[in-house]
Amino acid sequence: MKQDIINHILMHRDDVVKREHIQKYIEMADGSSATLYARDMFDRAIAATFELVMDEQLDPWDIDLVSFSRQYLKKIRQTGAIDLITAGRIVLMAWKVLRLQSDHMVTVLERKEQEPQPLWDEIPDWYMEDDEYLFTRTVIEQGPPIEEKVRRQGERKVTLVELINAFEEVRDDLEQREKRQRRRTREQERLAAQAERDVGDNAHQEDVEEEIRQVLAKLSKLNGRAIPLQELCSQRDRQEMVMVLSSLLFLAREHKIVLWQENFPYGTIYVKNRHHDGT
Amino acid sequence: MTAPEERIVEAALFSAGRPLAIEEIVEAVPLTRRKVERALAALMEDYAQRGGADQTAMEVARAGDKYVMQLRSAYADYGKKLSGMEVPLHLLKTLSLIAYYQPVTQADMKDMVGGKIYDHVKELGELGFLRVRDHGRTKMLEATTYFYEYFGFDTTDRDKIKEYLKKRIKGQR
Amino acid sequence: MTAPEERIVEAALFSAGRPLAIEEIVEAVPLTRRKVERALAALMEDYAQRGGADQTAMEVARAGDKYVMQLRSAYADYGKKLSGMEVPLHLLKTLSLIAYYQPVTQADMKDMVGGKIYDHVKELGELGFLRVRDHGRTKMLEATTYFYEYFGFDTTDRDKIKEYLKKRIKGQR
Repeated sequence: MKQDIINHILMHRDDVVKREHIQKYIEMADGSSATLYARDMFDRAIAATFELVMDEQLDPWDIDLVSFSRQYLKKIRQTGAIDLITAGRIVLMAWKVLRLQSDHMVTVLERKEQEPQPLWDEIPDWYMEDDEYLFTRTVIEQGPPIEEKVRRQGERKVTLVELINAFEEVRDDLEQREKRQRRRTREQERLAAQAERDVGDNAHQEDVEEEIRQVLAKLSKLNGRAIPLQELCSQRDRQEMVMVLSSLLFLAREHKIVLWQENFPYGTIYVKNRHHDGT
Repeated sequence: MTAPEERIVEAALFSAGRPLAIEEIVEAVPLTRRKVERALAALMEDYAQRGGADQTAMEVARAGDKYVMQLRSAYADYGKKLSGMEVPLHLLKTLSLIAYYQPVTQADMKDMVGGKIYDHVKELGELGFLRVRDHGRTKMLEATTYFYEYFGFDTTDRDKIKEYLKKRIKGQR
Repeated sequence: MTAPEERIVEAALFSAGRPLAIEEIVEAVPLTRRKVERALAALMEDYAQRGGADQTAMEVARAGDKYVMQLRSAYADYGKKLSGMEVPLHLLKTLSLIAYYQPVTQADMKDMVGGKIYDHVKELGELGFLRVRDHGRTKMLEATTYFYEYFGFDTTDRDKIKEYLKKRIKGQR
């Protein structure tokens, strides 16, 4: 009877090896003092089983606590009587087994988390060709067949000669910089002098006004006859052309003359005095 | 043998700390190409012998089409920390697969290793190990010369590299 | 002797490519301080012997409190073209000026080289070449003992250094 009860609350009942072990455990448990408090054969069998777990003789997961609960309730219903002290002890033991089960579970889960997760999932069928399949699988499961080569990382020492060369170079650098600075100073001085001269060129403004007067005087002498622009420039150099042209533009804006061109853009530009135009 | 030419080439390899083409050595030292070649062969032989007797931690080896002084594999781990290198394992795996299957499309590689291939290809490209070309809607992946040099392959012939990788894997199993 | 400990420390020195304090080596490799010290002594001895027979272009040497694998001076020139300088030229220029004018204030140096002096002083201080002391509102700059060691001056007499620099420059011109 005891064997049956134990078998019921144990998992892996079909495992022959385990059954042999269990027989041994039962014999051990019979000699144990801890089970003596249970007078009932049934209680004693359960207590013996739980005790084996707590003595680390049995894996806590070998106990089927659900089956145990069912059996225990059935027994209470059948007998109607219950030894509360023994029942209390057995429930406490069952709780301890449950604790062991959950501790065991946590340890297993933690170990699983620590284990590196496989990087590759499954090897696709199209790689089943022998050598290639073997290669791919071995690389993925066991690691790469290549390794980094370790080479010297060093940079070399600097020599005294290089220090001296550096000194020479930096002295050249400094000399060059001084030269550049001197050149910059000279340039600044030159620019300052130029600025001064430019201020003196205010006379230029007066030149322009004089030029306008002269151009107008020339045109007035023509009594309203038109003349080509070139004829107003006696020397035809660039500067004179600019002077004459800007004078004419000024006079045209003042409506003192008329300017026109035959055949744009290369035709001759004509000028005439507006006051003799009669318009 | 106490050939000063061997020492001169040894000095060049030691100070460069990277694979050198024969031309680079010829430019840097006062030796003819012929002498440099002879010195390289002698150096490789000498280092191999001394390495065999565990009398040196280094070796002189071919790396792609170049020559390099580096730690023997057995001692690589002791130098990694100090030389500040380490290509992460997951990249090494992907890279060795690409080296085996090359030229291979990113799409095919995705079938093999999954969606993380995009990150891997990007990182491997940045490290200089992969040449990535557009190929229709996907990309074509190939190992660079730098890959052969960095990982110390003594050839750039793809078939030979495939053979080598296959052999290494068989040793691993 | 084929002590793997010696090889491990050799691997560390080779890959770092810069002088390492014993503590740095102890941190980077799985050896006790005692074993690292013993390996360093053995390495220096081995390299010195092989160097004496011209069987290596390198040496393992002390640099202040640190240890370094570097080219023997006889081969230093052959490596120059191929490796980057530890002190970049712009810093080297400033350093040479300070070495010439020292003790010199940061303010005076600023007049000479401009606002970049602040960065330069910081970097040169970090490289161990400058001693920087407060001096009123500015700083007083001087070369350190390490500076003299590094450039192989056989004296720390400032005037002599100045004379030396002046003479060398005149000789070069």
